[in-house]
Amino acid sequence: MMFPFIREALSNLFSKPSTEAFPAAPVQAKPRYRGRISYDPEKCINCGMCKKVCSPGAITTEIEEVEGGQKITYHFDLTSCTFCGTCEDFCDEKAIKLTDDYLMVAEDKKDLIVSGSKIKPVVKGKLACNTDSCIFCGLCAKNCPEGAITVDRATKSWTVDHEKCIQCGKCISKCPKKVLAFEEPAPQGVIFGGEGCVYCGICAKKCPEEAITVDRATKSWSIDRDKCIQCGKCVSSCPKKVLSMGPIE
Amino acid sequence: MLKNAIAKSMSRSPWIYHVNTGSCNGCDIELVAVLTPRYDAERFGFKLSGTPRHADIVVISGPVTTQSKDRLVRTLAQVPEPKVVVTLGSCPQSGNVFKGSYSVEAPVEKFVHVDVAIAGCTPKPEAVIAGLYKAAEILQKKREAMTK
Amino acid sequence: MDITGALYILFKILIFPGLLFAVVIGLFLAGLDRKLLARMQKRVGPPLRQPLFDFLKLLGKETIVPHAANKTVYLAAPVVGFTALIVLALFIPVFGYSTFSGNGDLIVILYLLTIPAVALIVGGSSSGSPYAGIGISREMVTMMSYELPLVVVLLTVARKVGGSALCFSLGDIVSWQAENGCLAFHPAMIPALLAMLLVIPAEVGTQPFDVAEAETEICEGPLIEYSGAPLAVFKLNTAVKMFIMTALFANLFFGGIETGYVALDAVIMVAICALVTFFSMTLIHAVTARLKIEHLFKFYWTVVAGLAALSLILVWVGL
Amino acid sequence: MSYVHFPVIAVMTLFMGAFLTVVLGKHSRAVRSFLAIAASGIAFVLIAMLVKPVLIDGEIISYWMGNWNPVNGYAIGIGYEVDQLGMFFALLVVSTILLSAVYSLRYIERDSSQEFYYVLFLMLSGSVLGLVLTGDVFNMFIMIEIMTFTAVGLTAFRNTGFGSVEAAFKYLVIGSIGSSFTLFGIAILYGQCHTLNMAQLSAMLSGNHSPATLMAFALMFTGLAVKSYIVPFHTPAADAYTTAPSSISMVFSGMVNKAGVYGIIRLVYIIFRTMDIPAVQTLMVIFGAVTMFIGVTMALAQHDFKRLLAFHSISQIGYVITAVGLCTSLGLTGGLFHAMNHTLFKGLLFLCAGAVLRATGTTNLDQLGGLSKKMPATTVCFLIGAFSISGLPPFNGFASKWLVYQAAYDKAVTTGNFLYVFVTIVALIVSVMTLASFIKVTQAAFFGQLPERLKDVEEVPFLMQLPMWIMSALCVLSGVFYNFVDKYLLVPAVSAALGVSRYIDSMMGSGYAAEKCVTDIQASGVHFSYWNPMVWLALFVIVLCAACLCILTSKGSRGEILEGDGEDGKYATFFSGEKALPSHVGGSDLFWGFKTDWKGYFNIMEGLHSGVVNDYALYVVAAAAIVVVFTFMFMR
Repeated sequence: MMFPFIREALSNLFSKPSTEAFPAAPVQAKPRYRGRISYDPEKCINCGMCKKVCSPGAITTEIEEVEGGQKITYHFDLTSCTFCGTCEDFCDEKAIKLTDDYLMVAEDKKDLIVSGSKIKPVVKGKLACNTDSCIFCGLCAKNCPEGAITVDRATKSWTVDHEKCIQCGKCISKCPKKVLAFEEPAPQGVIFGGEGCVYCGICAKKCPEEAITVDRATKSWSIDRDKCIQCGKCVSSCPKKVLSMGPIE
Repeated sequence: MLKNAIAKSMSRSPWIYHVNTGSCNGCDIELVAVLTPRYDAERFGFKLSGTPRHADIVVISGPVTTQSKDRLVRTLAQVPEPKVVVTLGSCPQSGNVFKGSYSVEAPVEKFVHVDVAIAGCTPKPEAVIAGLYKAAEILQKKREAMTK
Repeated sequence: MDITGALYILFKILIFPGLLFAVVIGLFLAGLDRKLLARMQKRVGPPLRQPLFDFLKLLGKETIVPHAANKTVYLAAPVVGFTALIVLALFIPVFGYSTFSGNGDLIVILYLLTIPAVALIVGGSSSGSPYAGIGISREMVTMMSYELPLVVVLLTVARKVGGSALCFSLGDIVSWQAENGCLAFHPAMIPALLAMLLVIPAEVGTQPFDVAEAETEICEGPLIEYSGAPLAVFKLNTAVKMFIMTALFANLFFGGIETGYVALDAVIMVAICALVTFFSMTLIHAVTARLKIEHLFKFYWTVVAGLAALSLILVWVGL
Repeated sequence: MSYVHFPVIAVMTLFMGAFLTVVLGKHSRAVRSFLAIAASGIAFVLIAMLVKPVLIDGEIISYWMGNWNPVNGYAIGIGYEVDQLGMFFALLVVSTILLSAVYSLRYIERDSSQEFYYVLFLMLSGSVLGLVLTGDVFNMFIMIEIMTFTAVGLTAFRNTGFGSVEAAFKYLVIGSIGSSFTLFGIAILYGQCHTLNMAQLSAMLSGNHSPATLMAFALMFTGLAVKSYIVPFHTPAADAYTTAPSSISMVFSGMVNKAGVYGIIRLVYIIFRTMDIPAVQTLMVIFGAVTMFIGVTMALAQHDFKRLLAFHSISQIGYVITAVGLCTSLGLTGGLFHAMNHTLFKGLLFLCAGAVLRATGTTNLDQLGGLSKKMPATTVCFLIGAFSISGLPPFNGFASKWLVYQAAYDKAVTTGNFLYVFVTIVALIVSVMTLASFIKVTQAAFFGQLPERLKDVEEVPFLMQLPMWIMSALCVLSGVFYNFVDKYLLVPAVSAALGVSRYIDSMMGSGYAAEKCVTDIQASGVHFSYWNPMVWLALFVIVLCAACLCILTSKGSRGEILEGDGEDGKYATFFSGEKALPSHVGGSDLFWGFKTDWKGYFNIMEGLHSGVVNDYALYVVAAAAIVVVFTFMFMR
């Protein structure tokens, strides 16, 4: 037959059209559709992994120092996104999710930028490893978004570059032996050496806060830690060099 | 009365001209899908036109390669007012994964004013319809502004 | 001529069956064509008023005259084509009711029908675009293609109705049919009827025969540089042409069914026009793809002209 | 002075003009121009003064040269006889001469040896005028000879150009063969009838054809057919029209081949009165149909402006011959009207071609383009001419073609002869093809893009535009005021062609025709259910105004029209975004689908139009043989 579609065309004429009534009846996207990005800043630990894996560079962050910590803002530019979902995959905290909202239409480009921010409190202490229990598996190094941790299994060494560390805490959550922690450094203060002190009392005199008390008679040296401002004048003025700065207890 | 009728018709009969500025064809296929029986944009009067002179809505897809930039600008200049420019997908707005290539001139906003951006890579046909629908409304507004 | 007579003539020219009637019915048929086509493709399709929206929208657009174009010809062409079509609308009677009694000569109609096409060709040509150059070339070849079968069909009808007397008057053809039954029911005329059905889409320029305006290949051909009001008129021309061709068909082959009431006749004619639109344009459009220009020429000069010639010979031997 | 002398004076004026140009015009351009304009002007005025007595009052002027009146019923002198038919053609001839002379003033100003141009031009004009006014067969032959040889000279006038000498040679050879046939026929006639006067011949030959006169008929028919360039005698015409100066091409197609047509009409309707024989009708209609079809298809294949027009001349003559050959008053009316219209629009088109040639230096359609912006007047004139020849209403070509179709189909249905149906279809299709080939010229030369080379083209001077505008106006007027043309020109001419007895009587004395039992040809009735162009024009205007009003004044739609420079991207041509390149769709690029489908036909035609004069001479002789055989088979 020369025109194979005549029958079909005519039967279509009397059947219901297969058109979806789209704007009138909203359509649910199919499962696993990757649409508009939703970002939960509360879950985010600011590891920056998402930013790193984003191939078109659609994710940008802003860090602002505010009272009580850092205000961290994440921008997801949907006009730049390829909706590959890699950021979602890499986000351990499940802070990023590609929803099934496909209606990403805007007159203003700003409407197509998903943003979220949270204030992250300052972490006291630096990353430290209890090398005694550490098995040097290297998972911490592998998961570190900034590459701040170096683990060498052969020499059994674990080092961290504190400059690079953004204190996201990812390594801590990944550590199988739980040997990593943010360790607050011991409080600093003036340490009295004892041996060799002649109890001259220069230190007491020099102390601007009058925190040091020296009794030559009883050969006693004491310091009021609450008053000490760790200015170090006592240390520098000690003729016998028995005072030093260091961690106390 | 005629003025109102014309303005109203603007949003009822927008003709589309599609410019591909180096797109991967994903968006182009979705734009064609919009005209298929399932989505049928023609029920709103949308029609693909063959020449910019007939167009009301110019749909741009692709990351605006260096080669296509001049052609795009020239073609857009030939569209009679009122016209609406729609970017289809991420590429024209940002360059998407091609961003930073020596031969990519995105974003397109450097050269033309974009009225509606449809995001997605590629956008779902529903999103394209929604975007074009919005563009048609803008078209009517532009027409009303022209005759004021 | 007194005032009433002049007003009556003016009414005929401007309202019925002239300008307004032709335009409204033309737009209706164009809308119907689009709607039915969409339904056959399992789509919802545009509303019936869509051609009207298109027309109004184009009126609101800028009219750009390209630098390479000859402005006068470029702007005059669509209006000339439109005028010719309106004059044609006056020539074609609504069955018994014609604008000017006894007129409506087939050859005049045949020649007036070429004017819109020539207007399109000259307008496209004057725009200076090379795409338009190719478009007008194709339009002209299309015209040469369908002219042969059309001529043969018209001569067949003239012979059938006139017998051994010359009869080119459409009015006579209609009144002959009123007495002797519609030509569509004369077996010898069936091939001519089919040929005419196939001529209509080429004359109007719908899908399989729209090589001249192939928007996907040569960017709408002759219309490429047109925008705004002139384009609106060209689109209107296509719509009115639909009405003219189908009305001509209705008069040629279904001239006999008239009731005597003009309004009723007009409704019947519009119904026939809609049917013809469906069978000759919409259905063919829905099930075929665009031909190449040389295939089109071959098709018309062999198949369609063959059908028409068969009818002519049958009529000539007295069937 | 009585107006009976006017025809002779008109002819003599032109010949005297030629003579004086030789003597006086050698060195002064002003004198040459004056002589040419004066001679053609006087001829025009003299012939125009005959309109009232001949066309309106219906008088037939008979004039015996040197007062050599018939003796004992035998014409012994040379007689001039101006009936309405001759007058009709004479009007065409003098108008063409005058317009061509005006056009020539500026057109050939750059050529050398202009005095020869005017000499030949005036001699050609005088000979054609003499041919249509004469009442003597041998005088007619003399005029044909002068016509042929001056035409040869004029064809070769621009002999620096390619091909003009070759064209002149072809013209000479073919023309001479045609003249020889004519002379041979006349000789046989003289031997049979002992007279050379047309009226007397007509009276004597009426109804009694001997084999000798049939032979004479066949030969004279062939000879005159050569002069009117119907296929297969058309071959030199294409070359000659192309290479001759355009003012001369106009004269060729406007009056030289009309002279041939006139000769044929005179021959078949008056002298031999064989027109009521179906075989002659068949012969002429077949000749006509073949001519129009081959002419137009060859024209479609051309890509030289003037050569294309030349083939159209051939094609349109086909219409005339077909219509005349139908032997109905409707057909004859259509044929004569078309002959007149052909003079107008083809002259106009040749003048446009001349303007293009003068402005750009070429007529090659592949090298032209976009001239409408530089030469608006020429473009408008050309479009009017093109629409007229294509037969678009309301131009004159439509009115006459419409008559031809009516006549042909009328003949078909009244005689029941399928041949005429076929001819009608051919005529209708040829009309579309004519349109096609003029669309080709329009696109290739006047629209589209202007090549860089033609940036400095200027419009032609006013003196060249004037004849073009006059002819354009005539094209429109004769189409619109069709009824006047019909009433004052065609009806008298047709009744003169059909009413032989009056022609004979006025020449040979009242009662001569009745004595020889001459009866007028019984033509079938006329269907004058004309369309009324005036009404439709008024309608057209009303609707045009209404449409313009609706569209352009709707101020709600910012009715402004924007124009701008090509440098601005907005007004540049759309090239899919490319920077506008000079790319013009020229003559050879058009109608691809058509040419592909007709490849076989065009190959055959190309082979036949070999350009070898031997072949062409063979066609003429072969066609003559066919005509002779046909005559003897079917006319006994």
